[in-house]
Amino acid sequence: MLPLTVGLTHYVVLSALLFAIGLFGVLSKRNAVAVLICIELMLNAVNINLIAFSKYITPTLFIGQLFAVFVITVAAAEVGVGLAIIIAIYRNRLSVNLDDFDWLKW
Amino acid sequence: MNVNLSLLAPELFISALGLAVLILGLIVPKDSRHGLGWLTVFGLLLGMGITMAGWENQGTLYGGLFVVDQYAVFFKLTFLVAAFLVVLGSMRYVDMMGDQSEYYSMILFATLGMMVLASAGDFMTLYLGLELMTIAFIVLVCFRRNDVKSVEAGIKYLLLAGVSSAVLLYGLSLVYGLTGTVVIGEVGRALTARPVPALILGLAMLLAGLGFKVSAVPFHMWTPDVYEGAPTPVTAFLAVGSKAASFAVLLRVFIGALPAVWAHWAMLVAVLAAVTIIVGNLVAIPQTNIKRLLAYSSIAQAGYILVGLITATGPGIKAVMFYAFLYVFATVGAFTVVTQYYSVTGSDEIKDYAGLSQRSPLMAAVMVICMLSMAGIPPLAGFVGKFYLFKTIINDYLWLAFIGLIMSMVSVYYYLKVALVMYRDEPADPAPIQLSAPVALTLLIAMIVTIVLGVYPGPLSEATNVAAQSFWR
Amino acid sequence: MENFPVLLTILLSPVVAAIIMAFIPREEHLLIKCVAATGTFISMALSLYVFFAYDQSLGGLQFVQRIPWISDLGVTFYLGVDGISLPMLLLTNLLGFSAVFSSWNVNHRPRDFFILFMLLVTGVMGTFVAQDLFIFLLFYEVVVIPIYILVIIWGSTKRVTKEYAGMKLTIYLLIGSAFLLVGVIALFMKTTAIQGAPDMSFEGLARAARYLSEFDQKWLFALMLFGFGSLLSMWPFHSWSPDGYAGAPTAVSMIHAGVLKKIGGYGLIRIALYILPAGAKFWAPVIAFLGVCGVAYAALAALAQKDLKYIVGYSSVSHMGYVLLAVASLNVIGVNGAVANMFAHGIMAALFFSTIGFIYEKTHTRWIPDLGGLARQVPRIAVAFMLAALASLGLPGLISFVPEFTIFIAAFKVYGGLAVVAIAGIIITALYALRAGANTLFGPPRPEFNHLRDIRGPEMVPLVVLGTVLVVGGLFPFLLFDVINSGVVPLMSQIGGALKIGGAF
Amino acid sequence: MVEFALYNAWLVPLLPALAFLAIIFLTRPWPMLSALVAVGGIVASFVVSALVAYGVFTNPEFLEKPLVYAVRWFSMPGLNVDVGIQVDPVSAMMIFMVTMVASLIFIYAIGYMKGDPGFSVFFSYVSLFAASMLLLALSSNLVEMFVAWELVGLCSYLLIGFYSYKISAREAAKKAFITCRVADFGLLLGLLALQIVFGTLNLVELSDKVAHYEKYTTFGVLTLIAVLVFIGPIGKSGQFPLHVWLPDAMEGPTPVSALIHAATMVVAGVYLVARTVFIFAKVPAAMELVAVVGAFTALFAATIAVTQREIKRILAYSTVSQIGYMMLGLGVGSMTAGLFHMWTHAFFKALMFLAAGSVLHALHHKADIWEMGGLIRKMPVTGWTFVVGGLAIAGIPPFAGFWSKDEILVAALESGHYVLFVMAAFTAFLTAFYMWRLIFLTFFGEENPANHPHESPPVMTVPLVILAFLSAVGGLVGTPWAPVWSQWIFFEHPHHVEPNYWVMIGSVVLAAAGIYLAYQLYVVDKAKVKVKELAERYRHIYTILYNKYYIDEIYLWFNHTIIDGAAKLIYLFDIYIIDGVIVNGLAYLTGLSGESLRVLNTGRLQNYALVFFLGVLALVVLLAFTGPSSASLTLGGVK
Repeated sequence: MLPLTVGLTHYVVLSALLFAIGLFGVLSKRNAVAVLICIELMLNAVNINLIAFSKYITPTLFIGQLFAVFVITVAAAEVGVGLAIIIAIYRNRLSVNLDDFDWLKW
Repeated sequence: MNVNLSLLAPELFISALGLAVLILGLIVPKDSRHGLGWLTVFGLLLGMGITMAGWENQGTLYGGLFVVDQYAVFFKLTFLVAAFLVVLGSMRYVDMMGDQSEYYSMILFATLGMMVLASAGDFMTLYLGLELMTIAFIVLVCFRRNDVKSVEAGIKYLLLAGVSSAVLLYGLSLVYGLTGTVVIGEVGRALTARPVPALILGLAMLLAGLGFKVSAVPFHMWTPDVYEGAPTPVTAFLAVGSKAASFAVLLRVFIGALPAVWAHWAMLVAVLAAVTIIVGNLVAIPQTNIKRLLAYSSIAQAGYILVGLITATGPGIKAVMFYAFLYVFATVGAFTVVTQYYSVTGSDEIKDYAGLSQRSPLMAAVMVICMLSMAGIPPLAGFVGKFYLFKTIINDYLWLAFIGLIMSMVSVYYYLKVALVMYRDEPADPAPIQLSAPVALTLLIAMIVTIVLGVYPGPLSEATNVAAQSFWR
Repeated sequence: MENFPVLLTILLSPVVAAIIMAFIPREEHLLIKCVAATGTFISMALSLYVFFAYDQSLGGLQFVQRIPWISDLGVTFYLGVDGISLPMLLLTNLLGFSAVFSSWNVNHRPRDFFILFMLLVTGVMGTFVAQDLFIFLLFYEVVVIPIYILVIIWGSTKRVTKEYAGMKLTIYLLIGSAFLLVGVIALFMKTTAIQGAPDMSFEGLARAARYLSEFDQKWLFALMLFGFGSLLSMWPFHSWSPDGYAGAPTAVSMIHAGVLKKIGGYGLIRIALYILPAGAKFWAPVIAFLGVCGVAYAALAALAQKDLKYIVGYSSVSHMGYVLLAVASLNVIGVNGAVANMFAHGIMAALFFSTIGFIYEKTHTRWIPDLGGLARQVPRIAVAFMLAALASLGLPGLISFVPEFTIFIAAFKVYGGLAVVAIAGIIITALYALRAGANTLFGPPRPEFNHLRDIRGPEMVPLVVLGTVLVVGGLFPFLLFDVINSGVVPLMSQIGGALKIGGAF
Repeated sequence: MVEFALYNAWLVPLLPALAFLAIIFLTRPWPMLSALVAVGGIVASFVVSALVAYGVFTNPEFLEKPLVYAVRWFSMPGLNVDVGIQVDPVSAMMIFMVTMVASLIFIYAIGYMKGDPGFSVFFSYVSLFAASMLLLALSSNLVEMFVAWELVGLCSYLLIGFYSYKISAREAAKKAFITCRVADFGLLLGLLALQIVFGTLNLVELSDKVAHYEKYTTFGVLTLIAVLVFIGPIGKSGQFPLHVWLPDAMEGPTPVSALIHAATMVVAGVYLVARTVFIFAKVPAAMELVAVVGAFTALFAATIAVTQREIKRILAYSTVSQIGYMMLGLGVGSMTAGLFHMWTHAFFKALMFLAAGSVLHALHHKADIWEMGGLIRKMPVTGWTFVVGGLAIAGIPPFAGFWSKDEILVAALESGHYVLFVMAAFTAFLTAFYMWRLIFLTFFGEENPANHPHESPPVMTVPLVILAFLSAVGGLVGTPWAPVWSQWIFFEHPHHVEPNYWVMIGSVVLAAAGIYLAYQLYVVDKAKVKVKELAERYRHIYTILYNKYYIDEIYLWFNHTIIDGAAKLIYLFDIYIIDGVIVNGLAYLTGLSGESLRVLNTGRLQNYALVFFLGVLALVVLLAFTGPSSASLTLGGVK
């Protein structure tokens, strides 16, 4: 077993992977709620980045952490609105499948 | 920390107003909520007055987090004017829709978000302002929650805005990682011209994230759908307010924080502008729905405004401000006509605009004038705006000037198709359309300002010059 | 009278009329028409006054008005007339006034019609009195929308629909102006860089443009040539013109063919040539060639037409070829001839279109095979038609002869053989003009037209006004040429140095 | 009085012009008043002209230096054009002749046009016609002359097409104008070249400068200019190959034909050559051209005239032929002879046309001479005056035509143009033959019972008598024994000819032979058997001649096939290629690209997201692989 030191790179890679997973989900999931969750994944990837950078690059300042707190808060608000809309659309269309929502096009 | 609250007065006032409207909506009986519109209107007027009074009052707050310069003030005024006109023009429409207090307060909060954006001195403020604006807009877009199209537009906007925010944030985090600061001015000082991969990625993501908000091609896909589905006044506000605010911050970030790699992004922005102008104008041609048509046209307009960013110089900033300001009147004018016509006929199809010139000469005239201003036909404001924009790039990007100006003439084609229907055809129902006083006022303001700015742009030009100079102070 | 802003009054009189009309109930047809006539009459009377009050011995810009306008673009609201713009201003007002009466029988939405028409006239006038490039541009396209709307509502559908015609007219000219605009912006930036301070006045630009590199002058001129040229229906960018005129209502055809397209020629002389003489020198052979092509090509095409308006449409393309040829000769005689020919053609084309309008109004056809023998039934129309046709073929004694003569001299001197082709155009012109006249007016009268009422009362105004100018201008050409000459000579002497660089002229 | 007339010669063209205006704007509703105005105008003009002529021909100073007064017409640096009046013997003779003949024709027209609905208009047109012609005669400047020249063309157009409801009249008028226009193109080029080379078109200045043309240009250029200038007269004076309009000009009322053929329009060409003879004199080749064209036209038209049947048409070809004579005279270097023939021709041709008009008037416009006959009994004045004209044109002494024709023949012979001389002489024979063929068929022989002729009223016959008198004695001003004419009308030096008796006798013999032949064929041979036999035997020649060498048909073919074909082709090119493919094609492509881009907006949210990410990817790629330097190469920007 190699001595494992976790450095900035690892966090950044993790964040990138998470972002990519979220991205993949956004593009491939058909359920609106799932897509919303995937967006949250992407935001969390950002949070990892922010905190990692904060820790390694500006260890004395808490800029990154602060930023992450804001992101989390705002994301919560966004999800709140988002779920409300999903419910509204479900009421109208009896579906949360994104493929059904193509009345507006061209 | 000593906080000069007078710098924050406009924001404080608007947020108080927003809250007041929201709360009053709960208190006031349903049938007199109509007055909330007037409250908002006068509140916005007062807000404009407060903002204007702070023209000379400049400074930064919270260690650079919040910047109040004339650049920001000018943009704030632009947003307030836009909100004012939108509210004034849509009161009747809102009364039909119900839920006035939510509507007006959301408009006010969106405005607040824009104002914060304009003053954003660092990435956090930027993000907060952006999301405040976006979330308010999401609510507004699906405000007609029983209308399938409105809700569909809402969910599209929600999810795509979420994705774009994530991308933007990722870009911001990379820039932060590279420079160790989130304050825009400091980022600018810390960055070197060496384009490391992380910077390239960050740059692209920033451009994409903000490009989404201004609906630059290829990040524009949401625009027509959301514009079509959203309630028309909201579309108008989205088209002017959201776009102008995003441009304000786009300039702030790219010119303020990324001047070191200007050589890299200038080229990108030029390409984006060209593609946006071309696609926006071309796809507008076959449109049959007036709102979609205006949506594509607003995409094209974004392309034009992007032109001002390319050189990253004072004249460019000034041109952007000038254009954003006049764009408010043109767009709100056009959309107010659409709103009004929709509330009379219930249709947004261009073919249903037959005979509008006979039913309401004012509406038809405003529509044509506003559209032509967007097309940049002299002597309307849009022409002067385009003149300012293209004069900044004519020496170095001649090809872009050609594309831009030729496409703007192509755009006249689809604008004139609307004029054709309005003027040539006989109306199905010849009854004249009665305009309520606020709507008529909105239309008149839009028309007169569009013409006056075109014929005598001197004063606005002076103001934007001053504001552009404050950018670097 | 010294400080009376006479040019501004000329400019605003139709606007005021339009505003007044907007408040007249739409049923009051006669009142509306009278207001329109009054508005244009004031402009016409004042421009006649200016024309004759202009001090030729002094020359240069007179009746000047200058107000600072946009400081960071160096724009001043700068009005003035010189010998080149004065005839065009007068022409606009003569035509505007006449056209109101040519449209006297418009009873479909007359209020909208005349309001738009007033705007149209104002826009055209503005381009001729503006002495600042930016102000010029502001007026340059004021007319676009009025024209489009006038065409689609009051136009007529023949070979092409009026919608197509209007759209083609509009978009074609706008695309042309897009190129022009690029040129103008580039010119502005370059001259600003040279002078250190922006100045959009024609003089200022010309002063600074002298220091432009030859290459810059060339490509900037090319852009302006395309922009102004397509407005002047320079071959092969002419195809909007016949269709557009055919689709447009009478008054629009009159103004468009009569003065609006002359803005192209005026711009070419007053702006492109004046500011960019070295560019002009480089492109002159091309202009001449295109001009000659236009003359011959359009004259032949006119010969093949059976619709009266198409004949005049192509004929105006052909006549503008002469203007181009004249400009390309780059000498005093040629430019004199170009301006005079624009004036002459304006009067003639307007009379032509006015008459065709009346014929169409009364017979409901413009298709020559369906016409014939009208001279017996409507002699006054026949007189107007023949006057226009004869002026079109350059009959001496009518206004267009002397301008054409001067153009021929200038062009023949410079281009020799090429000019001969253009001069041969007078034969084809005679052929189609007389053929049209003969087949429309002469021959056995048709019984179906026996009931036709000849023009009378207000309908006579275009014939009287334009006919008088045609004859008086033809018999006393010095009235026109002295004024023009007083503008052309200083202009040419200012750019004389640049034109002589190669010593070619 | 004479002094006044000399210094106010501008009144000569002005008076008829004022008559024109007065009729058009004032007196049109009252026909007789209009006629009086017109006649008054031209007679007053005649009086002034007579005074001018008197003043000129009693004052030898005018031989040295013409009297010129001018005003500026328009000017600019490098181009000054004055309009003015140039009074010298040639112009004085011309205005005198024109006003005299025109006055008679005007008076005649009062009778001829009686009852025509366009009576007033007719008089206004002829007044303008006379005015234009007089202006042309008095012009001191070639531009001014060109203006008048074209106005003459315009008036001829209006008058030939006077019966505009007739398709034939309409077409004839158009043909006249366009044919002349073709010629004017040449003339205009010539004038332009003169202006460019010599810097002036003022006749006096020009003649001074051309005299030393070496300073300005080369011999070749001057020759070219002369040829170009001559193209104008070829058209206006109906010389081959642009003579086609002249016979068709018969479509106008007969007084107009007389006016056009005798005194005004067609001799304008001769007059122009005479006016610019100082150019031709410098370039012998052009001079030769004038002579050859003249001689050829004279013969050519005479051959056609032999076979024609319509009375006015025969006269028309005779005009073409006679003008050929004048050109020949000018071309062989004798301006004196050429203009002398113009002078005499004016009288007898006017006479014959008016007489023919009288005949037509009597026969209700039945024009075929084969259907006439024996008219002299019912119309003695018309008939006998016509006979006088016939004697004059045939060249029987002492009638006017003899003297002038003789002078031309002598000039041709003396200058060594033997071929042309023979042609001219043969033409003289033909002239006598066809003219007397006309006279015999019309006035003598048996009466056609279908006709009910009557003599015309005095208002018509009195001018005939006067003209007959003039035709008889008009030539006496230029007999070889009393050469008054040649003392006044000449170029450079008086052209004095010794009487050449051989030529005189020869020409009289030829004329007599022609008359005799006609007499034999058309009077003696009552059944006209011989004639029919001849026509049958030489059927091909007869057909060709009768169809005027098919020149009209060739022109018609050229006009309709080549010109109209080209026009059609260009028009199709315009609407299908320039407009269809290029303009509409571009518009269509624009629309199509809009349509196809539009499809990308599928409405599917996740597609949008995908595009968004692809966009980001594209930006990254662009940024990573195109540095600012390479980008600036393609897109510009960074310096």
